[in-house]
This record gives sequence, C-alpha cells and structure tokens, in this order.
Amino acid sequence: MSFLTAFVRSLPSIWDGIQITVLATLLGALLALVLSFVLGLAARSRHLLVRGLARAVVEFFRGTSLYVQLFWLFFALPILGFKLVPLACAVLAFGLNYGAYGSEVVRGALAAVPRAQWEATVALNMTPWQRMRKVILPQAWPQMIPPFNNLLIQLLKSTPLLSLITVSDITFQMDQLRSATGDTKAAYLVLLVIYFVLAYALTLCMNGLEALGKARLGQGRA
Amino acid sequence: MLTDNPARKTSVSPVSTAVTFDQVVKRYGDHTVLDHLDFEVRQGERVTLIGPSGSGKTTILRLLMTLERVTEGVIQVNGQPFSGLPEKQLRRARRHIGMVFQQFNLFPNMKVLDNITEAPVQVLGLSRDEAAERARDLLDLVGLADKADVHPTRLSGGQQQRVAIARALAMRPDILLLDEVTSALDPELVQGVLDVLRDIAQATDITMLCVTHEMGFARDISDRVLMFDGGRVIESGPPERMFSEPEHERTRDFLGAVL
Amino acid sequence: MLTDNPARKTSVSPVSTAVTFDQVVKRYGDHTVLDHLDFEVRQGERVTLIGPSGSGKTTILRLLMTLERVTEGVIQVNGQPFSGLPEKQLRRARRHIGMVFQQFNLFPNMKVLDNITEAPVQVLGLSRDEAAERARDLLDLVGLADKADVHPTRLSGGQQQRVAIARALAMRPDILLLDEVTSALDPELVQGVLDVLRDIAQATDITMLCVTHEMGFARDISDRVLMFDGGRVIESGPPERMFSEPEHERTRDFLGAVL
Amino acid sequence: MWDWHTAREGLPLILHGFGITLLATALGSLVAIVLGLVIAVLGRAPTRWVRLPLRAVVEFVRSTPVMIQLFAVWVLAPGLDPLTIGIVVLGLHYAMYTSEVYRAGIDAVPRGQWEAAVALSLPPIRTWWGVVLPQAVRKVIPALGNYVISMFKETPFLSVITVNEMVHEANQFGSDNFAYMEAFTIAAAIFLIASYPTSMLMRKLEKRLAH
Amino acid sequence: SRTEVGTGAPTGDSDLLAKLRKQGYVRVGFAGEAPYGFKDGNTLAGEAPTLHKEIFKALGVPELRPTLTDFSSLIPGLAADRFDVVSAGMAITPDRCAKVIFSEPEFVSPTALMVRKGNPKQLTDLKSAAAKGSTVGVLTAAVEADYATAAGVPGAKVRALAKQQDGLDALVAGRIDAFALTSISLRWLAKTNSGADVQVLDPFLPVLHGTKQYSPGGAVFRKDTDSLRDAFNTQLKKITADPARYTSLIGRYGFTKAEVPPASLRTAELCKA
Ligand SMILES: Nc1ncnc2c1ncn2[C@@H]1O[C@H](COP(=O)(O)OP(=O)(O)OP(=O)(O)O)[C@@H](O)[C@H]1O
Ligand SMILES: Nc1ncnc2c1ncn2[C@@H]1O[C@H](COP(=O)(O)OP(=O)(O)OP(=O)(O)O)[C@@H](O)[C@H]1O
Ligand SMILES: [Mg+2]
Ligand SMILES: [Mg+2]
Repeated sequence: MSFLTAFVRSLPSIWDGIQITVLATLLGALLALVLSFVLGLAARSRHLLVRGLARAVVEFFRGTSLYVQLFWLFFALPILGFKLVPLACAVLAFGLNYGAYGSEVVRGALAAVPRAQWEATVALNMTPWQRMRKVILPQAWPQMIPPFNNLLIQLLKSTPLLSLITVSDITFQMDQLRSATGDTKAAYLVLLVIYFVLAYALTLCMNGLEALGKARLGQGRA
Repeated sequence: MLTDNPARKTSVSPVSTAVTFDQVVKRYGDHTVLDHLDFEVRQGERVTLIGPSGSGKTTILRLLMTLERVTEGVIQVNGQPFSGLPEKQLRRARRHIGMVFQQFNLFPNMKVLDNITEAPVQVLGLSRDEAAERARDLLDLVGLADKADVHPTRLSGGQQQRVAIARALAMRPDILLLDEVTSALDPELVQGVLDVLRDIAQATDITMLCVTHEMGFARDISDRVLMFDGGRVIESGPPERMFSEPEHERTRDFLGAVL
Repeated sequence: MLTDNPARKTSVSPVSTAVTFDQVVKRYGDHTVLDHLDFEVRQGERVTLIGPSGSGKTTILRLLMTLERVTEGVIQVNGQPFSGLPEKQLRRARRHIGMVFQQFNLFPNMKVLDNITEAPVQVLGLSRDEAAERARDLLDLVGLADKADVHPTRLSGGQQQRVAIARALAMRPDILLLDEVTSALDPELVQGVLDVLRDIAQATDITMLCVTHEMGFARDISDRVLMFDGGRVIESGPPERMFSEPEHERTRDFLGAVL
Repeated sequence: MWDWHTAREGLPLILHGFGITLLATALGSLVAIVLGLVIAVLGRAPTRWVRLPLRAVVEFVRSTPVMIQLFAVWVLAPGLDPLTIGIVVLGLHYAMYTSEVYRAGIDAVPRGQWEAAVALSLPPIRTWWGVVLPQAVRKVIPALGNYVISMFKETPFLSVITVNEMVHEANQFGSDNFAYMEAFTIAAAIFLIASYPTSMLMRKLEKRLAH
Repeated sequence: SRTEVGTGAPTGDSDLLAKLRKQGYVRVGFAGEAPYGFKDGNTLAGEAPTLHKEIFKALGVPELRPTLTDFSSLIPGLAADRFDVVSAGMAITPDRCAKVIFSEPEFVSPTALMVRKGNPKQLTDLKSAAAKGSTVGVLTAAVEADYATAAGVPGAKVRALAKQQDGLDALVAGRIDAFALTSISLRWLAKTNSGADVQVLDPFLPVLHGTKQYSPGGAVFRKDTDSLRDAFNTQLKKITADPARYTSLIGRYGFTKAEVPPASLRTAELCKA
C-alpha cells in the first residue's frame, strides 16, 4: 500500500491522535500551571511545614520519571482500588511532573522581583494576598513565560508516553501507519512536521503572552 | 532657598509623641547597627536624620515601617508599642505611617493613577471613584495632573519620585518617612521634589522623618536635626544651631565634607 | 576647594588637537540627540561638559569610546578619522582613549589587581609581572595599595570608582573620558575620588573630557567648560567666566538650579 | 501484590541498566552544557547569516521529539554505536534548551560590563572568556542543573535505539517475570535517590551564587 | 476525570460472562500488531479480533470494544481491569501463565528469521546465528529473546526493539543481521514492506528447556475469570476443529492449515514450567 493512500485512509485516526495529543497537552499544562503556582508559592511560605511539604512534593515528582509515574497511576493504582480513566491518569501525571518543574520557575521569578517592590507594598499596608496578586505576580509573570514555554514544549513531546496507558496519541497513530506501510521515512517526516507545527503554535502564543505582560510593565513596545 | 516658615512653626504646639525609640538595638548577625538607641519625635514635628553612610539612618526608617524587626528594645507609635506585634495588628498599626523610597519603587505594572489608587482601594476600602478623585488632587499637588494615565517607566526620575510621594500621601498617614528621596535624581530635578515636600510640610500637620544629604532642605523644613554615628544619636538640635555651631567634632567633620 | 593650579596651566602649550567633532549628528530612531555638533579639544586640555539631563553629554563620550556609532559627520582623534572604521582598526584607534563610568563597571569576577592588569596583559602584551607592578603603582596613587587582592564587591563605592580610574590609567591613554564619576557615590565619598582626579590632572599631561555636576570640581581642574543644550554647544569658555557671567539665559538657569 | 524476592532478583539487572543511564546522562550533559554555550555565543554573532539559521535549527530541534531524532540518526548512521548516538543526540537536543538558559544568563550580564571591555580595548575572545562568560555562567548554573535532571529522566528513550538503559531493563525484567510493579517501583526509587542529591546540590549552589 | 473507588479489585466473579451479555460488549486489549490484532482503517482486524468476534458472538456478546495499547502494557492493563480479554495472539508461556490465564491455543507459529535479501550471512535459524556471531533483533518483552539466548546468542548480540517496523528498519540499516519473530508476523511485515531488501527464511522450531517450541498463541484472561475462559474455549474448539472454517475466517491474515494448533497441544501442558 502506498504511503499516500494509507495516509489518506487513516486521516480520521491521525486527526484523533492530534486531538488527543493537543487535549492531553492543554489539560496537562493547565493542571501543571495551577500546581506550579500552588507549589511555587508554598515553597516561599513562612511556615516550615508548608515549605517542607511543598519541597517534598516537588522533589518527588521531579525526581521520578514521568514514565514511571504514568505506570503507577495507570497500572498500580487500580490494584490499590482507585481507577482513573486513562486521560485522567495522563493529565494527572503531566500536571504533577511538570507542575513540580514549573514551581521552580515560579519560585525563581517571584524571587527575581526586586525586594523593593515588596517593601513598597508593605509601606502601603497591603495584605500578603493583595501584594502577591496586585504587584508581585504581574511583575514576575513575563519572566516566567520563556521557561514555561520550554516546559510546555517538553510536555507536548512527552505525550507519546500515552500509548503506554492505552491512549492513542499522534505518535502512536503515525506508528500504526508506519507499520502498515513500512514507510518509516515518510511517517516520521509527517510526525516531525506535526510536532513542529504544534510546538511552534504554542511558542507563538507564549511569545504573545510575554509581549502582553511586558507591555503592561511598560517594557518593550507599548 | 533658605526661606523659613515661621507661620507653621509657631502654630504647632506639640503635645504628644508620634514616635518613640526606647533602647532599640538592631543587629545583623554580630554587626550592631543600632546600639540602644533612644529618641522621640513629637506629633507634627519635622525631624531630619543625618550621619555618615552606614550609620543606620535607613535602618531606623525601615524598623519604623516594619520592614525589619528590632533585635531589642521597643518602638512606640502614637503611644502604642509597635514592635513584635503579630502580622494582623501590625497591619492596623502600620496604617499611620507612609514611606517614600530613594528608588521610588513605583509599581511598573500599573499606570500612574493606579499606583496611587491601588492601596486606598485595597486597604482603606475606598471606591475606585473616590480614590481616583483623591489621587487626581494629589497629582495636582505634585504638579503631574497630566500624567495620570502614563506608565511610570515613561517618567523622568523626578516625576517618578513625585508620584511616589503622592502615593504615600494617598493613604493619609500621620507620619511620613522619607529616605534620601532626592539622591537618585539628576541635580536639576532635585529642586522640584524638594519644593513639593516643602509645600506639603507647609500645608499639613503631618509628622515627617527625613533622611537626607540635602542640607539646604534639612535646614529649610526641619524643626530638629539628629546626627547619627556608631549606632547612636551623638548630637541633636534645631538646624540653625547644628549647622552653624556643631558641638561634636564628628558632626563638624561630617558637615565639612557634605556642605 | 577652588585652588587653581597655575603651574600646569602655563606649562601646557597646546599645539595639536586631540579630539575633533565635525558636524556630528546622532539620532536614535527619529529622536535627534546631537545636531551637527562641532567642537575641538586640544592635546592636554581639560574640558568639562555641562548641560541639562538628556542633552547628550554622555552620548558624546560614548561616541568617542565607539560604544555608539555616529549617524552623520566625522569624529577625529589625534588627527585620524575615527568613525566608520572597521572593527579591527577601531580597536587599534581605541587604545588612545580610556573611560571611567558612572557605575564603575568593574569586573566582579576578577580581583582588584586583575581588573587593572587584564587589559595591559591582553591588549598591550605586557608580562603579568610588569602589569602587576604598574597596577600596584596606580593603586598607590589612588590610595588603595592594600586592596589589590580584594574582590571589587567588597569595596565601597568610592573605592570602586578609584579602582576604575586606576584601571583606565593602566592602559596609558592619551585621552581620559569621565562620565559623572562621582554621582553614584555617597556625598562623603565624593571628595576622595575628586582628589585623586585632581592629582592626576596635576601629575600628567593627559587630555581629559569630563561630564560632571560637581561645579566645584569643574571650576577646579578644567581649562574650558562647554555648555550643551538641544544637541549643540550653546556656550563655552574658561570656568571662571562661565560660572560668574554666563552669556546665555539657558546657562544661567541651569547653573542657578545646580550650583 | 509486592514480592520482595522478585524485587531482590530484579535489582542487579536494573542497577546494571542504571549504570548505562548514568553514563548517558553524564556524557550527554557534557555535550549539552558545552554545545549550548557555543550556540548561545554564536546566537550573538554580528551577522544574521549565522544568527537566523541557528535560530531555525534551535527552534526545530527543540520542537520535535527526541525519540524520532534518535531513531533517524540510528537508521541513517549504521556505523555508529547506539550508545554514542544516544549521548550525542540527547546532548544535542538538550543543548537547544541549555542554549536558551545561557542566552538569558548572557543577557543578564550588565551592559556596562561589555562597555568596560570595549573601553579597555579587550579583544572579543577575551571579552567573552574573561569577562562575560564567567559572570553569565555563574548565574545559570542552577537552571542548567534542572536540565541535567530532566535529561536523566529522558534516557528511557534510548531504548528505542536498543540501548539497554534502566527503564528498559526494568521493563524487560517486569515482562519476563510479570513483576511490573516491583520493576518500576525500583526504577522510580533509583531515579529519586539519584536525582535528589543533584537537586540538593543545585539549591546549595543557587544559594551560594545568589547574594 | 472519573474515579471509581473499589472497582479496581478485579471482578473475578463467575458472572462476568453474564455481565458481558447484559452490557452487550466485551473490552478487548490489542497492541496494533498486524496480523494478530490491529486497526485496518477504522475497523478492528487481524487473527485474534476476528476469532474473538466470532466466539463472543456465539457466546451472546455481539460487540468488541477495543483498546489500543503498547504490547508491554497488555498484561498490566488486563490485571488493572482495563479490559476483559487480550486479543493480540499472545504467545502462551509458563511465565505469563503465572500471572494470567490463557485460552487453548488459537494457532501455532514456528519462529523464523528475517534477513537481508540474499541471506549474506547464510543463516537458517537462531543456532546458526549464534554460531556466526550475528546480531539478532527481537521485540522488547517478547519470547524470542529467550529463544535466542537459549540458542546460544550472547546477550550483547540480542537487540531489543520496540516495534516490528523498528526491526525491519534496523535490519535494512545494518543494525542487526537477523530479526527473529513468528513466521506469521514476519511474512506480514515483509508484505507491507514489499519494496524492502529483505526476505523471510523458512520457519523452524526453537528449543527452550529441551523442548521444541511451537509458539502457540491464545486469548488472555484475568486470573479469576476461568468460567469466561472455559466458555471461550468451548467455542474456540469448534473453530480449530474445523480447518476449513478456520482458514476462511483468518486465512487472509496469513494463517493456513499449518497454523491450526494440533489437538494434542494443551495450554495446561504449555503452562508447566
Ligand atoms: N540586610 C542587612 N544585612 C546585613 N547588614 C546590613 C543589612 N542592611 C543594612 N546593613 C548594615 O547596616 C548598617 C547601616 O545601614 P543603613 O542602610 O541603615 O545605613 P545608612 O545610614 O542609611 O547609610 P547610607 O547613608 O549609606 O544610606 C550598614 O553597615 C549596613 O552594611
Ligand atoms: N539607546 C538609546 N536609545 C534611544 N534613546 C537614547 C538612547 N541612549 C540615549 N538616548 C537619548 O538620548 C538623549 C541624550 O542622552 P544622554 O545620556 O547623552 O544625555 P546626558 O546629557 O548624558 O544626560 P544625563 O545628564 O541625564 O546623563 C536622551 O534624551 C536619551 O533619552
Ligand atoms: Mg540609607
Ligand atoms: Mg549622562
């Protein structure tokens, strides 16, 4: 079977695969983003317990590989009596793993906001929450975006691990096509292009966000 | 530049103390910055702190603003002890105090008007409109009525510092702390900021604690000058006397180098 | 502070020009900073540039140091055209010029001595020992002989600035550019740096171009003061005349605010 | 559910795989750390004939899966030993990330430092080597550490090109003995034990270099 | 996301078949490996799904709900109750029998080697590969690795590959000298890669622990679902006892009368270590 015919025939599955990949990436990234902030803020808490806990969670999920985490969530957890649908496993594993990395980004960016800004908020008597929300985070945000972008692309590229847990992502679908046609070159070339397009779209979005955040700080083009 | 303001000085009859430092010690590690420091500032008084670099002037203001914690001793504000309070009460106590920083520290993520209205809205619970009105009055006072919708990064240093003063005043503090508010400015811009502060000193009864190297300004607005060295007040008095006939040799040396 | 130095002034007989600006234009985007600027500095002359903030004083020094490129016109140094050279020749030409920055810009990854010896070793090809000897002499000159093996971050601002001066001098430049070398310093530390510069001015024949707000210093060491505004020299003359009877109103206003 | 005996049996095999994982990570990191620096420096080249193509390569390599890159090289260069390919490709892939890290570090070196170097007529090589890089690299060491850890955990991809690294061994052992739970738990524990000290070290460095 | 607390413990009830009948479908796991179980366009195809569809229809379960997954995830997925049966033509081995239960053999599949066209190393079987120092590719977590080791191929010369296509690509690229797999798989692989310079050698029976390996494959069930397995076996037997029906069902996937399992070959025996 020629690659092209097979490709056209399996377009529906490829489209499914792309959707799965994008869905897992976005949901995973969303959870990771939330966790990044929760863990990143907790890591700066004044309470030793909160700090220690956040630290432990971060070290644990950063320290074990995503592959192993997925395996645990999918295969081991049901034996213990909890069964998550595959996509939920994926989102949870991506969220925890990249959330742990992201929390370091958040922590670093918050630390990079000049201390003087924090002092100004104290002098204006804002509550800790107001300080964070109104002054510190808006300034830290543009700094976080480039490293977040790196993480997002890494997350996108981790989605092939999904085939381990019965979710057929785009890599898996293209692999099927590759087996069916024996045309490794064409299949992988298409796959490279798909990933590049997806990743580049993400990069463009992130660049846009960064420019927006910087404009709000009066940096760059207003 | 040395026009005095006899009107205000006679109208003030200071009765109660605004700030009391009682045997205050501040150490960083084993480096003692303030060494059993004692002094008082009466309500409505304008006090200037002078002294060599590293003598602890900034530290005093930062302790008052609760940006640092005292190592020993007690600070009182309006007769209430102020050090060692839990965060919540601290926040209530802090309301009486405003501070203007050497580096302005405006929030770059907000326009000028929002810089001024943010705290009144968030902390005092004013409505946005009320706060904006108050902010516009203050911008008028500092001569920047037309810059309300500009980003602070687009302003000159002198303009930024005047916005910072307006921001501090928007909280209607009883006590205003000023830490070398002109030393980051170009010489030509210094005058504008000092003029604004002089106007405020004349128009209100606010208690002021200034750290400055502008001796003209110190002479001009202050009721009293405190000379610091070695973590203590080594000399204090009205500016006329301090500048013309300093008692301590250290004060004489210092003034000789700076004036 | 206003002691003149008649000895040096008479000994100099300036024959050739060290620096020539010939119809120099510098634009950033559509903002013209220097507008067909013309001026000359003779060899051995000490010139001070004054003018309001943003008038382009720093830009002139940066153009000379080739940190910026001219938009139009020609700059000559020691009679050689200097602008628009390819990088390699530029590097050779640049050797005649040394610059001291407002923010010192010492290399934090090198000790004080290495900061000073780095360029002589790398650029002039001196041996480490030779360079170190020269550096120690210079450290002596600026009063920091004991700080050779310290990291610059451990020094006070005034000390850092003196190291920066020594570093520039270690290259034995013909022309020394000084951009507000005291304005980042605490008032008490200013004097030490100015004293060092005055010593150098007296001891050598180096051509100096200073931007400064220290009018006392300008009066003290300079042969000529240039007043800038709107991208041009609006007035120039010996400091005595400039400070006592400025011709232009702009100069008068400026000096009124700064002095 | 959990069988200690099986776990003990699997440990030596998995540890053997860990040796390869460690080797690949160590050498791969070296490639990434050196090459990333080179890319970052070239990214500042004065001509855009260097900058733009470089940018395109970085963007492309960073955006596409390392698994396919490994496979492609493995198939296209049959003479090369798989482990070598793994180290080079993994290192190259991560060099794209580290180059961004270095770039940030270089950008963070104050402009004044460059200008001081110009004012002293330092030649470009010396400016980079003596002034800029020592300052830039110091700042980014903690961030680089992150990528070393994350490369460590991406070594399982090497199994695609028949390198028997740790997760492969765990997988093999798991399927041979149907002891996936034991096998993967051991692998997870080894990952954790190995990366925790690294990340401690990084925090220490971060604190030391921060001031 | 959905969490079902408490359903994780495998539903080992004898009512599983009843439950399947009631819900009208059975969840099957497959690995996307032609010709055993794979997706052809959008339909489930291959040896196992075709047989299983026939069998489950006879059992009153009309629909197969497929889950595509990695081969190495099949048994863990079954254990974790992700599906009820594995339709992947999985080889019946004692090791696997310790964790799951197998149906009676659905087919036998002697092993074969795929080599570059012209068979430059003159290989015949794994023993010859061992003798000639050839590098042999096998699939990760598949039985051929054990066959190769038993035939004397040193561990360093056995290369584990993730996928069949990887094996062919490795062979073409010169990474391996031979690719060991069931003759059925290899024939199919050669068919899809009709342009590739490879050939499949004649099948042989590898020897493991002194016995010849027929490499029989079957359906896989969770340990405590014997009654479902037994019901399955009854229907399977009807097909395997009728070679004409057998080949008409799965002949197009390369299964001939030669692949019909001999009646003497019993899973119970195969599972004995
Ligand atoms: N966070 C800190 N940790 C350690 N030492 C500190 C810290 N903050 C200030 N110091 C030290 O405390 C002393 C007093 O500092 P302070 O800033 O109050 O001086 P200052 O009188 O305001 O000087 P300047 O005129 O230079 O602003 C200095 O020696 C300084 O080094
Ligand atoms: N890189 C740049 N891009 C755009 N504009 C610039 C740049 N550098 C300087 N300028 C502008 O050029 C003008 C002259 O700047 P310059 O620094 O030379 O002034 P100056 O006389 O040294 O002022 P000051 O006394 O404040 O140091 C200013 O208006 C400044 O905003
Ligand atoms: Mg201070
Ligand atoms: Mg300037």
